[in-house]
Amino acid sequence: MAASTLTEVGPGAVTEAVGAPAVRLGQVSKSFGRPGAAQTVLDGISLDVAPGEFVCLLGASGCGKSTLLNLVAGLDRPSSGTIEVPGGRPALMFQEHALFPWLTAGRNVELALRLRGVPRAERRERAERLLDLVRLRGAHGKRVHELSGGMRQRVALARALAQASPVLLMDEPFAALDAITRDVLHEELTHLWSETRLSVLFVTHNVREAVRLAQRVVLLSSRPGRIAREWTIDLPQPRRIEDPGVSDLSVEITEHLREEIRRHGQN
Amino acid sequence: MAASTLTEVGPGAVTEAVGAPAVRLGQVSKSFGRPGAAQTVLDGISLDVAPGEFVCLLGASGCGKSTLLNLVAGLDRPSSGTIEVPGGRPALMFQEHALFPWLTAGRNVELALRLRGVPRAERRERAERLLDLVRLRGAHGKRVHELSGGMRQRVALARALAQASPVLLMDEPFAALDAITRDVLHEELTHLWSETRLSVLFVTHNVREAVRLAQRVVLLSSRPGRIAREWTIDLPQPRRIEDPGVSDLSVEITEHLREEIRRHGQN
Amino acid sequence: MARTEADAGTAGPPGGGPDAGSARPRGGQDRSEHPDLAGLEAGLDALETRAPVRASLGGVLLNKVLPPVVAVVLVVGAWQIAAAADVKPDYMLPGPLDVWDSLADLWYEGTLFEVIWHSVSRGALGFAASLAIGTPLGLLVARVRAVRAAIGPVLSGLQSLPSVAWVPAAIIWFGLNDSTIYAVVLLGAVPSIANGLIAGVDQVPPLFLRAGRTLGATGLRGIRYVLLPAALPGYLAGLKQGWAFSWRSLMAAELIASSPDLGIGLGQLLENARTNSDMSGVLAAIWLILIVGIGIELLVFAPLERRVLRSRGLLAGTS
Amino acid sequence: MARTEADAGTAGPPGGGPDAGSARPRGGQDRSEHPDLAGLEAGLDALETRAPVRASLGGVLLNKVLPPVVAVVLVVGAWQIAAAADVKPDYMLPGPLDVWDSLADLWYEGTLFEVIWHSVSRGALGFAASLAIGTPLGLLVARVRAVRAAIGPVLSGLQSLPSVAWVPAAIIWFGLNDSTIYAVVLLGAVPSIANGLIAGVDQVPPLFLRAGRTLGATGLRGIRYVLLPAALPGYLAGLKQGWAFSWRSLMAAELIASSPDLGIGLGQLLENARTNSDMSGVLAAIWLILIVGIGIELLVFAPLERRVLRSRGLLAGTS
Amino acid sequence: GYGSRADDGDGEPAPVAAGAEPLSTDQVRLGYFANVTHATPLVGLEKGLIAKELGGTRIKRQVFNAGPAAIEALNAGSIDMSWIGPSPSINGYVRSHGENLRIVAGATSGGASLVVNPDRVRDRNDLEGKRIATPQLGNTQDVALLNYLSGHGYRVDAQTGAGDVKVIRQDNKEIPNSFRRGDLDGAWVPEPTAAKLVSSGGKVLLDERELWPGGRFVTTNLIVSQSFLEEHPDVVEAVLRGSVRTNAWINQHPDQAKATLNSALGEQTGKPLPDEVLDQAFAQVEILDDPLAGTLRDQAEHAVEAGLLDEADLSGIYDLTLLNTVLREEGRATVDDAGLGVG
Ligand SMILES: Nc1ncnc2c1ncn2[C@@H]1O[C@H](COP(=O)(O)OP(=O)(O)OP(=O)(O)O)[C@@H](O)[C@H]1O
Ligand SMILES: Nc1ncnc2c1ncn2[C@@H]1O[C@H](COP(=O)(O)OP(=O)(O)OP(=O)(O)O)[C@@H](O)[C@H]1O
Ligand SMILES: [Mg+2]
Ligand SMILES: [Mg+2]
Ligand SMILES: O=S(=O)([O-])[O-]
Repeated sequence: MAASTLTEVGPGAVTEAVGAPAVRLGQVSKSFGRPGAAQTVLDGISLDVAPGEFVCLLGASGCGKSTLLNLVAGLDRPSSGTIEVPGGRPALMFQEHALFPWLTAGRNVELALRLRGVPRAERRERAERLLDLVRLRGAHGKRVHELSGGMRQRVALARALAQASPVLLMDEPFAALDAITRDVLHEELTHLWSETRLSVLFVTHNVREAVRLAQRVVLLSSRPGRIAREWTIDLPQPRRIEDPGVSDLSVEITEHLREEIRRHGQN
Repeated sequence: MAASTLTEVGPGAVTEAVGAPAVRLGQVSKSFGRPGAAQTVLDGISLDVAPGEFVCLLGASGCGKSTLLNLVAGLDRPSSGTIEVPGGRPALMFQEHALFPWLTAGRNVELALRLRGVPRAERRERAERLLDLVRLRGAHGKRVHELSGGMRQRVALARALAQASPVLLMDEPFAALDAITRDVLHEELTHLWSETRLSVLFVTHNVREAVRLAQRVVLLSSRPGRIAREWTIDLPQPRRIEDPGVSDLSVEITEHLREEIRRHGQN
Repeated sequence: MARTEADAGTAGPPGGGPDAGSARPRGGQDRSEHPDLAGLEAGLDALETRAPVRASLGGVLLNKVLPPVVAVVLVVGAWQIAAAADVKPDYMLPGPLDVWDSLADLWYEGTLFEVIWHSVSRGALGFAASLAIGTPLGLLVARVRAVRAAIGPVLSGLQSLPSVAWVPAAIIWFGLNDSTIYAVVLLGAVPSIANGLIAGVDQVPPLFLRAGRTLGATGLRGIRYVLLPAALPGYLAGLKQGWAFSWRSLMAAELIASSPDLGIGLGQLLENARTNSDMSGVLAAIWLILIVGIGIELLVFAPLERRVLRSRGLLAGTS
Repeated sequence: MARTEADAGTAGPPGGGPDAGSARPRGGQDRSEHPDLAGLEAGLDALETRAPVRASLGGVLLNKVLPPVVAVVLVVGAWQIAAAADVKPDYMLPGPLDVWDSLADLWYEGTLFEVIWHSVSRGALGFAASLAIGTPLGLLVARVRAVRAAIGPVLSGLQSLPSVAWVPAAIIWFGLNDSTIYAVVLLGAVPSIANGLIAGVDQVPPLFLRAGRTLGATGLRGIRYVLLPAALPGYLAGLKQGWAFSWRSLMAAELIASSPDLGIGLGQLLENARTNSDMSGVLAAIWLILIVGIGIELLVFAPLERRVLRSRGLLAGTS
Repeated sequence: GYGSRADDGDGEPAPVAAGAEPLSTDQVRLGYFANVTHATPLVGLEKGLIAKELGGTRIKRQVFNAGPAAIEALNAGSIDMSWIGPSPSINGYVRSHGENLRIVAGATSGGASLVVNPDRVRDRNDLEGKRIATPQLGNTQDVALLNYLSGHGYRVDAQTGAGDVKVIRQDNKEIPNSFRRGDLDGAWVPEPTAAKLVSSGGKVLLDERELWPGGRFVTTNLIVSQSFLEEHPDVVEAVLRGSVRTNAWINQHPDQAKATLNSALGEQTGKPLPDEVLDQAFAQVEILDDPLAGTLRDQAEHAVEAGLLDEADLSGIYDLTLLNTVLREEGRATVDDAGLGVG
């Protein structure tokens, strides 16, 4: 195993009191369907995300990753267990950008500010600063469809940041992008995270992406989703996806993931 | 540079006469738009694909990769230059599966056989053998929407094989899949290619994917698309995407590709 | 085709090419030699696919049948109460029982089914004719750019003219017989059907057309094997609307004229009730027209549409 | 909201949180210290975005205006030839020139605009009322499951009843005045508008609603900021069709009755011409009805729809 | 059970006499309205009196709701002859420049009244500002009302109906309902609409017969398309003979005729008229063979005066030679075309 102890790395160090996690899941379970024929999707998940920590949740298709994020985001309620997010409603980014096409890029960000209660006078300026942060200065008046895929996800990131939530949930945010753009956004995200004090819970299928980004990788099993294993990664940031350390740990995690998947082919 | 000479590797060795390429592009150019305001997308591309060769075409978004494949597939005509595909109409696979949702998986394959003139009596059996080849025995009667993303692309592959063309064109066929499935399909494709005598022209954004799969990687520049550089890869198959050899060459090619992209940010 | 087969002949052993025939592993390898990959794929396939859930019969009854029944019962109940309380005089607001009596009269006179049949058979024939005209027209408009620019707007514009407006012109041109009625029906239904097909064709992802062409489905074969099946959902939606328009136009046309030889349809039933200032007869005719029109939509078109959509996984709740 | 702000307060310096205010680089780093990444992103952005191409005026004229003009000229020409060749006697098939004369008569009598205005103003008012009723109705049906199951089918069923069928009932209930006409128009247009909104709401990607909820747009704010704007394209399509139905129903209703209070509209123009057995008057009225109906659709609804679609990049040919 | 009250078909018109030779054509298509003023065709067809004269030539019946449709059908060649009111006849004739039709006989006179709401209109000087309905712009009753009003010093714009009296054009079928609702203060309408208004509380203010010399004016006449008249005068003559004999029968057996009429109406419209309506309506209508050509000319003049008709040439609208032949055969007085006959 490439890394084994929790180590604080990079400039994104956790500055809050150690005792208060940014997200705390206690024995969370979730079932869908009618009482008689319910299907258990998540089963007894307990997971803490420390303030400022970057955690990647890894699992095969349909293992319940999105369901878990929805629970944390408050879009759905767990069947049992507790979810605490002391910082208030977390920000959430999706695989599809989910920007509103009837608004310009800037107005999308402003809407988030407005719904948060930011007075009108400040919105415009704050939105521009946020766009600036994702290197989209001057894109305020652009329509969503005029932006490239990478730009859209950056605007979505800016909109999520506008919520001013200390917790950012990301549901495969880069899965639909081409590989080049994805690599670039990995760098961008690492950079942003190291500059802000955000706690990030990042869902992905992509082992290399997880190892590239996270401080901690949590592997979920499927049907029902349970925490199968965890890895703490102490490679220094910024990493590259081709780094030998990343590659080695990826090989190891991939083997575990494939083992999980293979189990289902047998029955 | 990791590899520099054309070497025949693996079981997919070229068996045809050396002088007759499977695809030959001679100074191909393509422009779109009205005569006055035409936009040149491809400019003087010359490229041979040898019988049985696996070539990856790499380039940033919008550099004309799909345009080039469309020309080879005969879906469009070049503005100038020559295209020769002695083996007849090539098979083409897309990023989206492009299976017909009004037919079952098996019928999709059978339609390809029927359009090729295979007599009705043989179709069913041949279709089942082709599905078997992509490990989808028993999926003949499944509707497209009942299949997972990976299964759909495998059916699409079976349908492409049903065309019995010696040339297979693939336009980012795995870009929309999740990373795990993509890795698995890489193995599947390498395996299939090494068993058949197919010439493959494979388009991708993903440097690692290209290095993982190809015997030769061709980097296209953007606006207009020109061949910027080529690499011949003599690493043995089957490779893994995390192999150090693959990683090293990926780093090198990525650097070139990024350089290409950066050029456009400046003007 | 010929080229491909010929090449397959030169490229490998007879009957070969990379088709299933020659795709048997070289060097004696077998697919079972990759148990690792096979197991992985089996696992992925198992994880990603699931059988579609079909609603139970009880659920359908509870969710689909009960609410409209309750709604109708409520409406009829309120109506009966209003009528019984004499909110308005009888001749203005007959109660449901009066309307029921009017229907019962038709039933006992033995004319009910005949009247319905007259209209339905005419409607069906008119619809069939609209189909035969609207389909090639729609295809033409959808595929030929100049035709589209020229008559596309007219097709939707025609829907803003009430069917009754056509009646005088239709009588003059076609004479007073079923042709006039059919002409009016056609003018109502053909634009809908053609527009549905146009919308269907427009919604066909270009990807399907390109995929078809690489498979060799060009020209008429492209239309037959790719374009038409791909456009089917939009086409069916157009047919459903086309039926509504057929029926509507037919009723308007039947109001014009009756001849004992042509038989009485629902439109004339309404007109006759009107002539007699028979409000409960008018309401009974309106109910019949509504019920028959909706009934045919629900019994014929809705299942057809649902079946096509379900088989393509386009129906919410099945995938 | 309050929770978030409170937390932002405890989590960092005042006014902070990871919002723009506090997102200034720690440790004095600046964005410009990453010229490498910046250059790469600039390159990617430049490669992937392109300015939408607007068709030139000449192109629009050539492709959009010319074909319908040619089509109209051809039709009118053929018609004039048929009329001149006396295929049918004049009083049965008047030529375009006769129809033109009828229109010219209206013009010189100074009644043309008055007649059109009567109908258009009524149509506009009826449409506005339909809008006011159809919109909340559609929203209710789209969002409340039981209501949908109960009256969803009725809404589309109503469209298979011809407007003229409502006339006798409407006269009885509302009397001989504009209310009757508006009632008929409402019955025609409300279902279209409601159905359009329902379709629009159904087509809203659930992702938008979820995104809205994470941003805090719940309840009425969700409807106002997310649901309604997201459903706008379908709603507009419904409005367009609703207008066609308003107009159609209005014309049917105007055929019934004229009174000095009601004024003469296009429907009465048609009816009067028919009474006079004046075929060229009938055709002139049909043309006027068509032209005004299509004209309003093209001048009001089409640009509105195009603008909305274009601003969202949903118009073919702009993205 | 279903159909237990079905009509067993005894009211069917007599079929073609077996073995009878057809006249110059196999079939004649006759149009009429299901209306008391169309008693001639309703009774004549019901009793087979017209069919009897036609020998082997079959009758195809066509029922219309309104005059314009009948004219349209005649123009389109879908019917050969029709009973119809004078104003559609005039309009059709004038619009076709005298090419499409000829009036060959009369059928009814009278049967139109101004019925008012007695609470709102007490006498003829009380019409100022009132709302009076007629069935259709420019039709017989409309012209009569406009003429009457202008004769009494009320000014009304003929086209819009606005003026000292509001003239409301509304379909006959809707007038009784609007009247009951109180939307109308009165209506100048034909039978049986007038009778219906009376039965729902209206009072006859004026019987149109009072306005005409001899108390007669044309209400229904019989038209034939000119081409049919030229090609098949024998058929037209047979229909005319049937018509004349029917009219004679009706006038001889009024009670029987009334019953037959009502059963024909019931068959045609699904419901017979209530007795009080039928009695009143039938009493107002006079059945005759004379088309009362002079009153048609006067009506046309009134329409021109009201601005509803351009100065029109009606000469040739009548061709009464066949009718007069039939009348002579029957030993009855011939009728006059008031100078509007052919030739
Ligand atoms: N609303 C729902 N009703 C019923 N079943 C649901 C619902 N939402 C999710 N599921 C089921 O829960 C399981 C987990 O779904 P989820 O979307 O969370 O998986 P995931 O890990 O995000 O998958 P992917 O990687 O494909 O995004 C799946 O089997 C899915 O069918
Ligand atoms: N039919 C067309 N008309 C006009 N321009 C076109 C057309 N097809 C492609 N282009 C332009 O040609 C360029 C290359 O497009 P192409 O789709 O070949 O790029 P690509 O390399 O496949 O991009 P991606 O990686 O995003 O798939 C783009 O600028 C595109 O806008
Ligand atoms: Mg998910
Ligand atoms: Mg492409
Ligand atoms: O508008 S109608 O065509 O139904 O009269």
